[in-house]
Amino acid sequence: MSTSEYGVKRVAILGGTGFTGAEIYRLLSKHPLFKVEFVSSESKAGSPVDKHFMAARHGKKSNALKFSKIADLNSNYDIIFSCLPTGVLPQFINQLSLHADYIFNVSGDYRVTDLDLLQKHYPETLKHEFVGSSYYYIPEFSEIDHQVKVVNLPGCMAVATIYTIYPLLAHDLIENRIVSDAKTGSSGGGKTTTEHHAERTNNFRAHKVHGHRHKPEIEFAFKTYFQKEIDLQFSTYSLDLPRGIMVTSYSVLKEGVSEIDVKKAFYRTYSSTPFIHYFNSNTGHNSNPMIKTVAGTNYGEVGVYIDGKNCVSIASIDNLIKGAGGQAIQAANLYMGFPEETGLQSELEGAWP
Amino acid sequence: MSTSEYGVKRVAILGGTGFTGAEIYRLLSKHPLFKVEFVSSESKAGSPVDKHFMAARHGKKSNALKFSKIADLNSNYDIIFSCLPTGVLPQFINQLSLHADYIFNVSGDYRVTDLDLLQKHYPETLKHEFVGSSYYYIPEFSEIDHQVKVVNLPGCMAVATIYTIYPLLAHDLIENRIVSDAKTGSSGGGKTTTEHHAERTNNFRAHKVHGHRHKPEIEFAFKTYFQKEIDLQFSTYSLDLPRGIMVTSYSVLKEGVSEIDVKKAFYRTYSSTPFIHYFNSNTGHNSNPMIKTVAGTNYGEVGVYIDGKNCVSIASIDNLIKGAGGQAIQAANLYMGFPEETGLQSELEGAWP
Amino acid sequence: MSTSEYGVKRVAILGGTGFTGAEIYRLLSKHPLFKVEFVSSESKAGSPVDKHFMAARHGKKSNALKFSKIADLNSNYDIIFSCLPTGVLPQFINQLSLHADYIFNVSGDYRVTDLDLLQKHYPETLKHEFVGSSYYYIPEFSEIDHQVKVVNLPGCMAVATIYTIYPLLAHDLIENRIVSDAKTGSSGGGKTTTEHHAERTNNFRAHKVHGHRHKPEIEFAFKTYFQKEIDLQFSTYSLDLPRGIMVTSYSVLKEGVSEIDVKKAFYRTYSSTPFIHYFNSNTGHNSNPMIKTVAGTNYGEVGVYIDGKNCVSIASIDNLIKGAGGQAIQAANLYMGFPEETGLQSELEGAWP
Amino acid sequence: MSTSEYGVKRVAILGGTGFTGAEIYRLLSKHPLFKVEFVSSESKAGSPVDKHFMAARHGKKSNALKFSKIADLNSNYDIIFSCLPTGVLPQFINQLSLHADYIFNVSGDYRVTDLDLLQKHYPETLKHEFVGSSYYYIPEFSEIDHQVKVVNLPGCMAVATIYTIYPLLAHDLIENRIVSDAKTGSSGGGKTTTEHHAERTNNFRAHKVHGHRHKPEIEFAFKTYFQKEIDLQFSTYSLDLPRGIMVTSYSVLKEGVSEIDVKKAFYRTYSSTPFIHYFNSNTGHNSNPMIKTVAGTNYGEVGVYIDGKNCVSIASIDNLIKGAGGQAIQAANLYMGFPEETGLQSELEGAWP
Amino acid sequence: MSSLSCLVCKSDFSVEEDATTGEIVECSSCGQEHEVHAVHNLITIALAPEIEETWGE
Amino acid sequence: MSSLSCLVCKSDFSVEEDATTGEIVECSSCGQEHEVHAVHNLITIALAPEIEETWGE
Ligand SMILES: NC(=O)c1ccc[n+]([C@@H]2O[C@H](COP(=O)([O-])OP(=O)(O)OC[C@H]3O[C@@H](n4cnc5c(N)ncnc54)[C@H](OP(=O)(O)O)[C@@H]3O)[C@@H](O)[C@H]2O)c1
Ligand SMILES: NC(=O)c1ccc[n+]([C@@H]2O[C@H](COP(=O)([O-])OP(=O)(O)OC[C@H]3O[C@@H](n4cnc5c(N)ncnc54)[C@H](OP(=O)(O)O)[C@@H]3O)[C@@H](O)[C@H]2O)c1
Ligand SMILES: NC(=O)c1ccc[n+]([C@@H]2O[C@H](COP(=O)([O-])OP(=O)(O)OC[C@H]3O[C@@H](n4cnc5c(N)ncnc54)[C@H](OP(=O)(O)O)[C@@H]3O)[C@@H](O)[C@H]2O)c1
Ligand SMILES: NC(=O)c1ccc[n+]([C@@H]2O[C@H](COP(=O)([O-])OP(=O)(O)OC[C@H]3O[C@@H](n4cnc5c(N)ncnc54)[C@H](OP(=O)(O)O)[C@@H]3O)[C@@H](O)[C@H]2O)c1
Ligand SMILES: [Zn+2]
Ligand SMILES: [Zn+2]
Repeated sequence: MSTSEYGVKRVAILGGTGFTGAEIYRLLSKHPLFKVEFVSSESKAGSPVDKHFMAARHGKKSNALKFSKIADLNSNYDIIFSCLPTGVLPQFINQLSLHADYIFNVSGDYRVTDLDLLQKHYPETLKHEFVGSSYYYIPEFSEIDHQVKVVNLPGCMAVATIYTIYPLLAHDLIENRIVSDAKTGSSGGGKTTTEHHAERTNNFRAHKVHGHRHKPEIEFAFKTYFQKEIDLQFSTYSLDLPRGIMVTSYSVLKEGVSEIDVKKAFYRTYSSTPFIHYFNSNTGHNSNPMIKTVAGTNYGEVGVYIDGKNCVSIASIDNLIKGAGGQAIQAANLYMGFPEETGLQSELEGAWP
Repeated sequence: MSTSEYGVKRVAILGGTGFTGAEIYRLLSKHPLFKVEFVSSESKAGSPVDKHFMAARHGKKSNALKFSKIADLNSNYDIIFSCLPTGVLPQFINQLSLHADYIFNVSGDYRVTDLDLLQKHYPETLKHEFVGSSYYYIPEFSEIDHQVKVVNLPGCMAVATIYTIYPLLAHDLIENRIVSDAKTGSSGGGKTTTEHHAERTNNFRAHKVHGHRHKPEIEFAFKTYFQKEIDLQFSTYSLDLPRGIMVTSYSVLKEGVSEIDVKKAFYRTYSSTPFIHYFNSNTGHNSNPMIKTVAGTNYGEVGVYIDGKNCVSIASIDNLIKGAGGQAIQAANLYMGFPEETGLQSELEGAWP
Repeated sequence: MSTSEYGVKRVAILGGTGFTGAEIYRLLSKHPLFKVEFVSSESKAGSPVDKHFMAARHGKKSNALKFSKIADLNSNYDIIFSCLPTGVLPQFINQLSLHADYIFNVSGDYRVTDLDLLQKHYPETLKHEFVGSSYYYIPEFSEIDHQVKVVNLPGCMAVATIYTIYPLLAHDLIENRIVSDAKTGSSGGGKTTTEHHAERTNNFRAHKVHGHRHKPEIEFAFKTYFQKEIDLQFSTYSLDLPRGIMVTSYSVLKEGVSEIDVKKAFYRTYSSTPFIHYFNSNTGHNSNPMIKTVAGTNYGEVGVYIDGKNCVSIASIDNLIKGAGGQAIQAANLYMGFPEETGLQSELEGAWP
Repeated sequence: MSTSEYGVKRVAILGGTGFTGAEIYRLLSKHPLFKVEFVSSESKAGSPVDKHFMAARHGKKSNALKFSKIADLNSNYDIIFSCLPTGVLPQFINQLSLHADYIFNVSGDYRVTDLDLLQKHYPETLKHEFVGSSYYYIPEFSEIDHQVKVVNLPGCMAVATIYTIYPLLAHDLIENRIVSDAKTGSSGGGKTTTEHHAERTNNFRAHKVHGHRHKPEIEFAFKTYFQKEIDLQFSTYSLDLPRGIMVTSYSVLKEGVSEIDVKKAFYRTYSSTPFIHYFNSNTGHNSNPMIKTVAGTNYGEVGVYIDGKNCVSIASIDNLIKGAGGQAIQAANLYMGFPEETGLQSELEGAWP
Repeated sequence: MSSLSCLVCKSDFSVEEDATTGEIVECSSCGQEHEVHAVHNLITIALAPEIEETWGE
Repeated sequence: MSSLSCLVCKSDFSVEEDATTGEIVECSSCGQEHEVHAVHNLITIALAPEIEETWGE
């Protein structure tokens, strides 16, 4: 791909020592059109960025770029990628807005806008008023709105769930009762998770049976952006894996809907999405979505399986890439008018086993 | 426990080199009232049994007991434990019936008795007529019937599912639509599974989305033995674990049913089952069912979580023990009139992490 | 085993919320002759002990025993098991000595007594003078000395290494140059380890190539207690396992020493040790020491393999049990004159796979 | 990199359904200068190649290229990559030699040329006379010899070991006694390994303590190609990982050799090798070689750690890539005069954790 | 462009004239894979063989 | 090109004139990392800070 026709953009990353911030830094180090010029960390401010990253292990390192505190961001950037824990961005948002055209935000802060939901699930967010405009953006389904300042990417388990049910809802194929069973790897909780390796390993357990924040997010997304009210049961589980999410959604086909209607809906939805791949043949378990083949990539795998009225749809993604950092870069590519796949294709993708 | 009041029973194991047969052999080596005198293997006939078992690694070994072919079983035993692949026991059943009071069978052959289901799911079983009587037996829920010859233990994922929904159905608390999402470790497929370690490890994937044989078994169990017709969606998934099953069942409470009704039903059902433990407090994820704390034991963990009308019930067991070998011994204890826990308690149970 | 002839001993555990303290508490809950009456925790003082333990998951719980601060230990106990981080016991040792006949200590504080080594490796220990007597005790090799107050158990990797080379040194079979390569699971670092699950999992890496504290301990043990000067290279590695240690020691046979001399030495050393099993047949990789078959038990596996002058000896143990808590109980059994295996045998030991 | 100046080469792969063959096929699908036109499989002959590969999961598939039997190879190719089990290539070698300029061979068949060693370790190879010329080639250390027909790549554990000791031997820094402790993931045995996932997982065990074929290979390599006689103890261990090898070599510095001499030797050896990276700072365990950061790449990590006379050198590689398929492509790049890194750089390399 | 009818969902879809034998073409409506059989420049299709995608097994 | 002396092995090695402050330069003999301190166009070096490379911790 010739990228010479595009201008290079100046980028800042907030929360660069975190799991998702590190992924964005790593991915952008190979991106021809985004140049990282600021990386925040409160705990490592002053220390060279490259020393911190495993990603720089087999590449050239420089001491030139050092971590800075967020409060010291005072140049202007085309884009800020914000990878802060939920509740932190609101403390800085009004000031940061002055220094960037767009803020691509992977935290939960502005995903829902309903006051009741915010009060219940994001009380920290509400503590700081944000005077700008904000927007929930899924690269595969949302329109670009160049007027907004903050582009919020979806939650990792939320978006995997949305990939399983969007085609069904968009084509009005299912009853509104949906059960989603979501399993996630351990990086999903960020670098400060306290669960000991010895406890997590060789185990599988329920994480949040009820009350996960991604449930209202999914409901809100379908209601606000796609005008669908759903009746969702959403439960989460912990896998002994470093990365990866798999969500299965169970639903019931509406009277008269056939298997071929469902397959058509999925095929149409995902036939031209470069990163979400719908597997329409079902010949052996290796043709079903799995985690191993998406881990480390920006790809998602989607499958749907019909047995009579029973509809089971499955999606798998890497939580740190397609569920966070890669998703944000994909969104930024689209906002900047760059080819969607820029910097996100993997030459060595697909190692097996 | 004083066991001197009971007489020791003579036992044969069929399929002693398999995963479940080995577990029964290992467990019975410490059981004070069952004495193993015959162990079958076609492939290792003539070779000393103790040489084969990792379980004998830290114990005393003897060369006295050698593997025999099934066709060479011609003494009489109080009990035969049959751990053969589905389709094999029927070839020998009429002959074996003459040599044992009871056959405790962990394979799928006689679990369903409906001819259509047999034809569809167990065609191998139908090839051989069995003239004796057979019975589906779950230690926690079934009555003992001393008249039968073959006592069939439930399938491992089937019984874990049954533990999640039995209290709900027995107390008529839920609508009949149930979604069960079952995850299993790799020993579930027996020792001849061809999936390579390098492929299974570091992965999570769908196994059978539709069409697993435990679905008709569960439906049949509830219909025949508990007179309940259910509308079940049952899907299975593969974990990167050696052992263990977790099943989550999603259902909807009937109008007027409260959380406390549900908790009462679970509490009553499991208050006196020595091996199935209902966890009724939900304080942190460690109080939920998990696989790590049941692996290697005959215990099962059950939890139920209500959010409005949404009912989520979870069970975990070790597939090879509570899902097969331990279950069979527990059943045999009950049939022989022994204390239910004989030989199944673990002094070192509960290692963490 | 009839235990009625022995009197029950009163026990206190220090560091009861830690990994090794929890193992001792769990194991003693089934021990017929030790009764735990005090369990320390600074962070959970006042909270019921049983609430904290996964081990109590399938057993009867009581609220009677609550965690206490160490400073509040003022009754007298027959035995104190001390499971505190290195450097903590010395702060309390003189006071605690007044309240117990023996302190069985799994921390590193008093293992070496050479002042230079203490200064270099245990500066915290030196900060507090201890006026009593202390002793390094390996159940398999050391004599009981009833005069000492503090019985120090060996370090987990140190003792595994000692198991590999003791028979060789005791029988003077090898040159004094020894290379020991030690691999350990993640519980070895205790509950406060900061390495994230996502980083540890699916990895194998060097931990301490040089400078691990167990090196001077091993050298000191052989010098002081067995009068052997060794030239040891000792390096440690991190496994993606919750528990277990395997150490391989590489040495060179002295001129004239044969394979059979070596096998005799190992056989004699371990023929009557109830917990350390020497595997003298080498028929397939399952007859070699491994971690899976010792994890969760107080057993150790030892093998030795000769090729010409090359001697390779291997040992595996569970770091939390045979490397810490189980070892301490085994030592206490011996000190109290109880049968060595009391409370340490596992009825369900040996589950495979 | 502009590749337009080079001509595209026609390639055949033998053993394309195997683990290493699949990696070569996958890597070459992105290689601009090698075009795969023939892929052998006896078991899947006639079936479309792309259906078989997980690597094609997120790419475009074609049915055009079908697997063929080796005996049906009768066009001419610039290069054959041979990924057959040891003993198979010799059956076809004389015929194949007529159809290719070079055969890059990852199997063990022609690595040693000493007749005694062949007789002992490669009896199958000796059964068929090969009339052409053959050569042992390590991209980092060997000269290109355009006269040979068969270019043999080193064994995976052999080459990792060689990376640890080559700088030491080339600069004459160590005594000739070397202990190498090699740990490997499960794909090392190829797709037909019979060890069950449930047995391999959650374990660490000795594989071959003595007698591994890579020991004579290493000795032979140093003797023949580098004129160094070494006294090597080489033992192998099995990790619960899908891929990756780590080898630690323990040696003793010659009198007068300093740490800085050693560091200089490693630095010089690896300062311009594009795929082997020497880590000369040792600040925390993340700066040591590990498996996680090389798995899925053609990179190797090397470290060396001195304590007095004790020299410990460590290397890690991916067995299927740098230990086999990637190595062969790297060699072919060099033989063809292509830039060494062509097709082997990873844009998404370095994902963490 | 050849216009063909999907063997599963019956929708029409088109295939490039230069499609080669063995090529996989997807129905543009339901995604069903078909294998191209080209006979004397006339393209016909069959359902892509539902052989299990073994992918490295 | 500035010629500098390695702070560990004492070997001479050279650094590009346009090396920027903060840049890491390796001794060409032993590989030791140094950090460039440029003062008034005069390049000086210090050992690269031996801070632990935390890499994602
Ligand atoms: N992990 C996932 O899979 C995932 C997926 C989708 C979305 N997300 C969202 O992405 C965000 C980041 O997640 P993560 O997993 O990358 O978290 P993380 O690993 O915990 O990293 C958090 C980052 O934020 C910085 N930070 C923390 N507290 C701060 C404060 N009070 N002020 C300024 N900086 C602060 C940290 O910097 P220092 O510690 O260096 O100071 C660190 O760089 C979260 O909102 C999360 O919900 C995560
Ligand atoms: N694995 C589980 O978690 C689980 C749970 C519940 C129920 N089950 C059921 O338990 C049964 C055994 O399962 P498994 O996992 O233990 O299987 P397995 O590991 O494959 O063992 C099968 C045993 O049966 C013997 N066998 C195989 N084919 C035979 C034949 N044609 N004639 C005579 N003996 C034959 C084998 O003996 P040789 O190879 O030595 O000749 C071996 O001892 C199955 O019916 C399974 O459905 C398994
Ligand atoms: N882990 C192993 O494999 C292993 C093997 C052999 C020997 N050891 C040794 O055993 C000892 C304990 O190891 P571990 O792995 O069990 O450690 P751990 O999991 O970190 O537990 C430490 C325990 O000590 C308590 N504690 C910590 N700091 C304290 C302080 N300043 N004052 C009073 N109590 C304090 C903690 O109580 P609260 O946090 O509840 O207050 C906790 O109960 C260490 O000396 C270790 O070297 C460990
Ligand atoms: N695995 C590693 O890490 C590694 C590393 C370095 C070197 N190597 C070497 O690379 C070679 C291949 O290893 P691998 O792990 O890829 O093995 P593998 O997974 O077992 O694959 C072997 C391949 O060879 C084919 N094959 C087997 N027997 C054959 C026969 N008799 N005639 C013709 N084709 C036959 C198989 O084809 P079908 O079954 O489809 O007919 C398959 O494609 C071996 O020599 C190995 O020592 C392997
Ligand atoms: Zn169609
Ligand atoms: Zn230098």
